[in-house]
Amino acid sequence: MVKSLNQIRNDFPILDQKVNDEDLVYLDNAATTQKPRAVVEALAHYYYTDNANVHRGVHTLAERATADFEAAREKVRAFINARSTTEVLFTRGTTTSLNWIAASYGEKVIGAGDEIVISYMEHHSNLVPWQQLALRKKATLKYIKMTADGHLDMTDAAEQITDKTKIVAIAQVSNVLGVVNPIKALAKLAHEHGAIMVADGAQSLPNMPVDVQELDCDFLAFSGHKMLGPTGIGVLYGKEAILNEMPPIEFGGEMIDFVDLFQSSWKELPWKFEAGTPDISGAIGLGAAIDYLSAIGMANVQAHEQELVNYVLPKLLAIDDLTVYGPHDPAQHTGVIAFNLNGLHPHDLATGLDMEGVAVRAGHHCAQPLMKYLKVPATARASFYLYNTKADADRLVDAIVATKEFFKHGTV
Amino acid sequence: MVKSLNQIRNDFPILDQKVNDEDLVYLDNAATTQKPRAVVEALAHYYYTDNANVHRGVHTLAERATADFEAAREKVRAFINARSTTEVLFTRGTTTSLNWIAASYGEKVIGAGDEIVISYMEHHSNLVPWQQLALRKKATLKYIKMTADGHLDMTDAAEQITDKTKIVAIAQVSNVLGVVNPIKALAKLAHEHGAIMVADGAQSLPNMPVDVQELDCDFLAFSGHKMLGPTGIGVLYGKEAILNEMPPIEFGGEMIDFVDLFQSSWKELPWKFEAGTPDISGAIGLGAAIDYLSAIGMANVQAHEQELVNYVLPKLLAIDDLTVYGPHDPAQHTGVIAFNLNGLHPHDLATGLDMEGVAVRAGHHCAQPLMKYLKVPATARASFYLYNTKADADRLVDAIVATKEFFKHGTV
Amino acid sequence: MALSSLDNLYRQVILDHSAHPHHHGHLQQVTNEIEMRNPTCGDVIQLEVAVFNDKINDIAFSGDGCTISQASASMMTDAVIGNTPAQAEEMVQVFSKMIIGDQPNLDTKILEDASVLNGVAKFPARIKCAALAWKALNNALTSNDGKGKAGQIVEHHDN
Amino acid sequence: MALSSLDNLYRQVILDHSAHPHHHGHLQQVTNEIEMRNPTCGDVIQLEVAVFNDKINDIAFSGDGCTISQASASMMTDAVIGNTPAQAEEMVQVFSKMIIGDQPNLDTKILEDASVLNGVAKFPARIKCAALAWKALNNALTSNDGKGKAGQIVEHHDN
Ligand SMILES: Cc1ncc(COP(=O)(O)O)c(C=O)c1O
Ligand SMILES: Cc1ncc(COP(=O)(O)O)c(C=O)c1O
Repeated sequence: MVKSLNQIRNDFPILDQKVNDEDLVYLDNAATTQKPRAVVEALAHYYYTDNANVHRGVHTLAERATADFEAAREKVRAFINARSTTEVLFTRGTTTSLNWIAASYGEKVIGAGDEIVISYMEHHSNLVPWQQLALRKKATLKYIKMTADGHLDMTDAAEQITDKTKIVAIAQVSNVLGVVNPIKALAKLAHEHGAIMVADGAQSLPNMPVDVQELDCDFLAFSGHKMLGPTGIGVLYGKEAILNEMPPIEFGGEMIDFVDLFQSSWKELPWKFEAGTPDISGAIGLGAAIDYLSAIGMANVQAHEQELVNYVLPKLLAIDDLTVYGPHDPAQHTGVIAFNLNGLHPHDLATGLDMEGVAVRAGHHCAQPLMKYLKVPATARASFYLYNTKADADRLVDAIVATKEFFKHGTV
Repeated sequence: MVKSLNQIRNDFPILDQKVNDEDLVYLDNAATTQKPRAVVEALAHYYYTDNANVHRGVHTLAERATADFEAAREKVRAFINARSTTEVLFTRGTTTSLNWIAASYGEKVIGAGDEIVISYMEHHSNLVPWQQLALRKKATLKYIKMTADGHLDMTDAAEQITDKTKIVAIAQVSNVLGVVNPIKALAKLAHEHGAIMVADGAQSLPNMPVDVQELDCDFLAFSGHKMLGPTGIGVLYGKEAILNEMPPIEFGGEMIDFVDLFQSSWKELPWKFEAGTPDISGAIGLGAAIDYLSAIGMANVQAHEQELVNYVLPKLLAIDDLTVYGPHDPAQHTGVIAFNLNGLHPHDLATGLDMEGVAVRAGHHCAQPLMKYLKVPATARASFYLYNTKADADRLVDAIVATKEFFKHGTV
Repeated sequence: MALSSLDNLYRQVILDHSAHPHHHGHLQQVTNEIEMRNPTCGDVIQLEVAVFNDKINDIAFSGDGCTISQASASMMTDAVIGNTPAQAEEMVQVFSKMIIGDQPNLDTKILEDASVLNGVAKFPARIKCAALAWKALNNALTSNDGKGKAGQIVEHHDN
Repeated sequence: MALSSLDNLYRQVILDHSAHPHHHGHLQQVTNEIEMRNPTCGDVIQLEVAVFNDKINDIAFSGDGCTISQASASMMTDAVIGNTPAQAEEMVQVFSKMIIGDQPNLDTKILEDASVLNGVAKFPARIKCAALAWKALNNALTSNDGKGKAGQIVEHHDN
């Protein structure tokens, strides 16, 4: 990396604290990442020098705020290599982005008997909007199966996607299994059948280079807070031709061209979709996060995480009574690792790890259909990010072993 | 006030700057307010010590973040005197709040021939959602007239609201005319006809005490950024019985009770409506803004603005060739003052003021139907807030006069 | 090591109840029943109650959950069996107060074994695990749809 | 006082064009026409063009707007009348570059009076005011629906 790992850690003040008398090891990055000083300072700088409403004012602050806000949009555009900023809509997060596709594009295009194809590993945010759309429209929701080690079954994908399919919606990276799904191949398949491809990028954007033109997906949704940015801001990328045909989802200030008493017309892209005062500071914070990630380089971020997985996955697999979900080959596994200690509920395991200062998640990870598919009620999940170290990985392994011992003997 | 005006101004670093070589006078508060250090520091504190995703994790940071987030909800509840936090939904802002009512309650309740009653002075965000709902449902959108000095005509209100009316939606404070609308009386009228009352609180919450139980409105929408809080966060208050009957608008993580492959069920209020990772830092920032406002006291905020209006309105009215919209009696006028220099487009006026360091807005203020009603293409608008001074008011008056002179003589 | 504080939560009696839960399974005759979930973690409990002559004659639970939720359910069944619904309601109230730790001098004797769950107050993320069975009981006894009074018995956020 | 910098924007010729706009009104014979708006400020222009034998024979505008937008429209009509649509397109390009101020050595002679609008580059909030009439001309000449090429001629945000 350009910066040393130590330098990077120093950029994240939150990491330098004790939790339950132990040094914090934060391994809940798939839920949300921590923020570097640069991002928090971008917020403070905005509020202390430039804050004003955007696209409305003639005065100097308004012009500065508008320029800052639109500069953030351009940063997002460059980060995902979209053709134009008209294709970059700011939303509240992945969930809102996906709901917008379903509520606007889906509402318009889906009819009775049409098919929407997703997978068993989808996050509820890329599942329930399609499920409810299908219920509203009497359309068919279809699930692509997985292979034994947790990859998307592309043979099944080729069968599920048919000429009746209108929408294929798949996570680029699973938030549980740590697998990467072949969006480009899925997009090709979808397009061959006249369907559009929706990529849920919540877990991919933070961790790997993503190029929408290369993937040829029609939509891409992601969240700022999972990639060093603030909460409350997310992105919906959509191909311009498709966005142009879509009706807006919310109505109000900023998105109108002309309002008459009984009818109105809309602005051009991207503003057509951005009703009301946008999350200006959120967009600026996301821009600062993108600057931070770009300075390190997404390929380097990915390589660092891969190194950690190479290091920790074999150690986890070596723990007796520990089940690891998803592929066991580190080369096939991203920095998200779900596991269970046999005989112990993951909540108890997570509480044990928390007592050791190690923050992991336990639960269904907003993926209840996947839990059912895996036949487990819940799992624990550790997820690594650019500021995590091998020492963090060791702490995780040690804490799992100690917790296991505690519950075996009923005491430490 | 509890704090002196000087102390208050010191809490807002942005005010201490030069714009076009002049000391900044920020009078665009109706568009968005500036933020005190306490709010920005609450964001930084959250990100530097407690940041984690909420309602998901077993670990310590997640528990702290959840507690912070839900504490903010309780602050909002207390601020508007809602019965319970189940009635307080976090949204992206007023615009999203109003759209949610239209998309969920409106979609369910409105049928062909039903009436939705609004007024000519509504902001586009409290107009276009109802207009589009009416178009979708073949319902009738009706406008309550105004009196000559810009007040809502309550006689006409009593005529427009009939037994066919299902929704009455009115701004509590106009963002152009500086009038306060009698929400309590309108709610009574609406309820007598079996309709519900939606109050757009975007301009009232920042400036006066608001008590939803006293008003007896069924919904209240407002934005954090207009009341010292961050951008990206807003509130939808709704009566619990009504919210309980409403379907959620967005689907995904956090808002579900149980997700099966082909159907799902929802959580209890308020989480049923909050799909996906919420704007955690935004809610916390809004909580800090409410703390700041409450420490001063909303009655004091209102009194301070009234004092400024008493001071500046007569001075503005005394300027030859200046037209002031809305009531000319200062006691009837809030801190939002719209005006035009005869013969000069408000954009030119605003640019002149900006050169003098005075930030005002010029345009239609997202109220094109009102502009048409007033028979002006646009107006300038100065809006005062708790950190503004009489010196600011003088600067405004002087700058208007100087700009007028410039355009009269084509030079300074 | 900080793991030692786990002892405060996972007392031996809790581990025992969890490993060998009492009244686990199903009843022949059921007067009140309910299924409840903790939406976030996926824990689920099915509770069956047989109330005859204003007495909880028998009770049984099944479902999935963590050590705390299983132990709590087992202890709850022990505590309420043989009592009137009104007495059981009273226990629910006491238990709810205990686990949020607001009242240090609370008399928790009527809760029997379940009183050792007071340690959960120090583990806020786990309060909902301990509460689930009691909340289910409350709902099973007081409302038809298993939802009506859910909010009343615990003061924290249900998720 | 800072107001003096207004001179850079509001040159006398601009004030004159705004006070007494040229080609204001309507044409008898119209080959291309369009109505365009700046959604934020509410400015609106109706533009009518008469193109015969590949020449802009006549042109007229009406609508509402600020000093800058009215002056710009008036100057635009002066500049393009008598030119071919292709030449007018060329002028639109030059004007668009001029008002964003990226190219200090830009040759703006063909814009005639309109070249004094270069001062607008220092007033970013007003660029859209200056651009409206030229954007309308571009759309009137190049697309049927008045929308197709709107984004191409100015590099800033249209609002
Ligand atoms: C009266 C009124 N309603 C609604 C809004 C919309 O608020 P927001 O842009 O924060 O969604 C505003 C502010 O612009 C307003 O003044
Ligand atoms: C794969 C995936 N999709 C969607 C989401 C939802 O993102 P958000 O909660 O930011 O809307 C998440 C994160 O929770 C995720 O991991």
